[in-house]
Amino acid sequence: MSDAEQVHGQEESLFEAPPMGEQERMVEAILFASAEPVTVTELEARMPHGADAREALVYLRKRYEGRGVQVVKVGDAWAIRTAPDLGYLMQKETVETRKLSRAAIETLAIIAYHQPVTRAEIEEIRGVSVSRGTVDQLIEMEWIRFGRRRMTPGRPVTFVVTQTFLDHFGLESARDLPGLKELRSAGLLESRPPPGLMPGPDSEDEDEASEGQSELFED
Amino acid sequence: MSDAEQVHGQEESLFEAPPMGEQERMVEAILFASAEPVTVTELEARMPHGADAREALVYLRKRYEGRGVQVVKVGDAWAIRTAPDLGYLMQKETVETRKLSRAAIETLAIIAYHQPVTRAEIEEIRGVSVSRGTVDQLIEMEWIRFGRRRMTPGRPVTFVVTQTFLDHFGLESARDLPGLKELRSAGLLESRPPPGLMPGPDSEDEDEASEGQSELFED
Amino acid sequence: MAEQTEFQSDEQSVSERMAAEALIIDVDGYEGPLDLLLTLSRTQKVDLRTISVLELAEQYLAFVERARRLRLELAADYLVMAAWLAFLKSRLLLPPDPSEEGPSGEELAAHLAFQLERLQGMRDSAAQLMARDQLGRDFFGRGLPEDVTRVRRVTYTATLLDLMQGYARIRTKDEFRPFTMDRDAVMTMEQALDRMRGLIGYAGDWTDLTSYLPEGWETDPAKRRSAVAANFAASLELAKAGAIEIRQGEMFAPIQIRRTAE
Repeated sequence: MSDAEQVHGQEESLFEAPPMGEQERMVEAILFASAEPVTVTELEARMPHGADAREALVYLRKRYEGRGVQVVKVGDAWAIRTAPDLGYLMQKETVETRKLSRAAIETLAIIAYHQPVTRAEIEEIRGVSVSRGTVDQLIEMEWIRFGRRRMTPGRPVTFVVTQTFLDHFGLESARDLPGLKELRSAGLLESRPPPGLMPGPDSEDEDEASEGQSELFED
Repeated sequence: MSDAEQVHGQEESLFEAPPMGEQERMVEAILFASAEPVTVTELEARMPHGADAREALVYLRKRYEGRGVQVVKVGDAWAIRTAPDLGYLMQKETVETRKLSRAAIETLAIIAYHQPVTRAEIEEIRGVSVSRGTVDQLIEMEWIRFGRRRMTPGRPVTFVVTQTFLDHFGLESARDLPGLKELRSAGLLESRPPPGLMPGPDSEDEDEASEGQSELFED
Repeated sequence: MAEQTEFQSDEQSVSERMAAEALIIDVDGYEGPLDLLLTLSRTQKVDLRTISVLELAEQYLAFVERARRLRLELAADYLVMAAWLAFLKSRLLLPPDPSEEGPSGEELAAHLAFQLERLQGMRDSAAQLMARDQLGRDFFGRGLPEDVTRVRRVTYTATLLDLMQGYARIRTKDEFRPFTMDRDAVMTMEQALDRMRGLIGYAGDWTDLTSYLPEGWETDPAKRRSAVAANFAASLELAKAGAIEIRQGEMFAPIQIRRTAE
């Protein structure tokens, strides 16, 4: 054997492709460790000369069938990804409990005491406009919902409290809400309003909720 | 399976842990998705109620034996890491790590082999005082952390190595440190109080060094 | 003894001398006296367990002496170690004095050997540790971690107390506003008086007081109440002034007024 041949022979043995099982391992490791999907060209550039990444991918893909992760094609590149049915494991739900904002509490209270009540009425009682976000939040929490439309010009929507609301506050019905008198005797109201100046419930409330409510505030 | 059994199985399915094969897939998916080791507790917190992550890990670990990636234990957590023999394929992923000074490497080794260890003990072993920067650097790399205080006069803080350290060096636990057995049988991990009059950086602290040095390795 | 040491050190080979010189030049490169002792001990080419501490002490003292001759500044701890090693040397060479307290020279030497062996042990371990496969260098973690998406579900809560306090706050807010009359539903006595003065001229006969209510005030109960009260008060005023007479047949019967006859 000539020197030249020997060198050539060594070169070949150095660059002989490793067995397919080994190639599969390589592809597995590269796909796992790469921050981005890897193309076949990139795989082969990193694997020993003569490696057939495409074939190795076929085996690897088969191996991961039905497993918790899968070998998936992303464009013309490959990546290992969580099996779609296990996606829910990748979500960690942290429940944070926050106190409802003052605006939301007041709006909710008005709806509870005056239901069914229109937005304009809520604003009139609160003396400030009610932000859309506040109402949306209460609806999302399922504490209030839309009631029937008021049969007045413009047919405004009304808001009422929900069963979820009643459940949360341990009430059988909105009528069980304590009235001002009870609030006062419970020490929740500091001052006594001057007699005769107690504003009554809005007189245009012709619905059933309006009666009974007025009682609540009579002193 | 008889009909009766089937019905029984169906009834209980709501409250029963999923089959082990399914649990194995879940653990697989979670470990693949995480860059950091995941503890059994965390695994089970994310898996359905009643799941036995520990058992699933036994199966999963076996499944990945000899593959391109492996299931490794890191302290009391688990991770998937590429097989070390394939490291050469991953040059692209190599992160340039900060070169540690000789002092830092020695300090790290002393903490690893002697943990929990006080600063005075480190100084006694090295024969020089430990610079603040060295300890800070190791803490910043999250390779060491404060352990519990030594119950000796002055209640000095101790240092121990972290899970990140174990993960970095591919150690299941500090008990697997290379050469630990030899060091111990040679008596080099014992704390031997110097017979008076020995010069040292902080000779007044030497007494407290006496106990507990090898606590970690005794259980 | 001192001469013997000198003699011995003179007998050192040229290469050893050169090594010792190199040590001196490099003195800054040592991590303290223990490190220097460990390096010096290597020239003995023996296991650290069988090291001659006496010989090591002499090497160290020779090192310090040379450094002094070269006018090199040595840190204090190197000099403390030199003093201690000189003391150790004398203990090792002199026959033990039974009257002397403290550890024997052999005990001190054994501990120094232990310290050196322990330091060497740690150095070897550190080397073994750093030679291990390392994460991010030899083996790798997930390159594309699918981060656990933290679904942060915020649940808002409120207690019945919050609700009631909120409501009470709104309902009592009115009580704290500056006092103003809601004029549109209120008729003052002055208004009624003005109006009745104009109308009274036509009331020659007994007329129901309620018929004096202004238009638009009869239907709304609040307005009606206010107008009735104002008209009544006004008629009392007029009666007092002698402009009208008032009568009421019985309790709750209609109140009637008429102009006083001239």
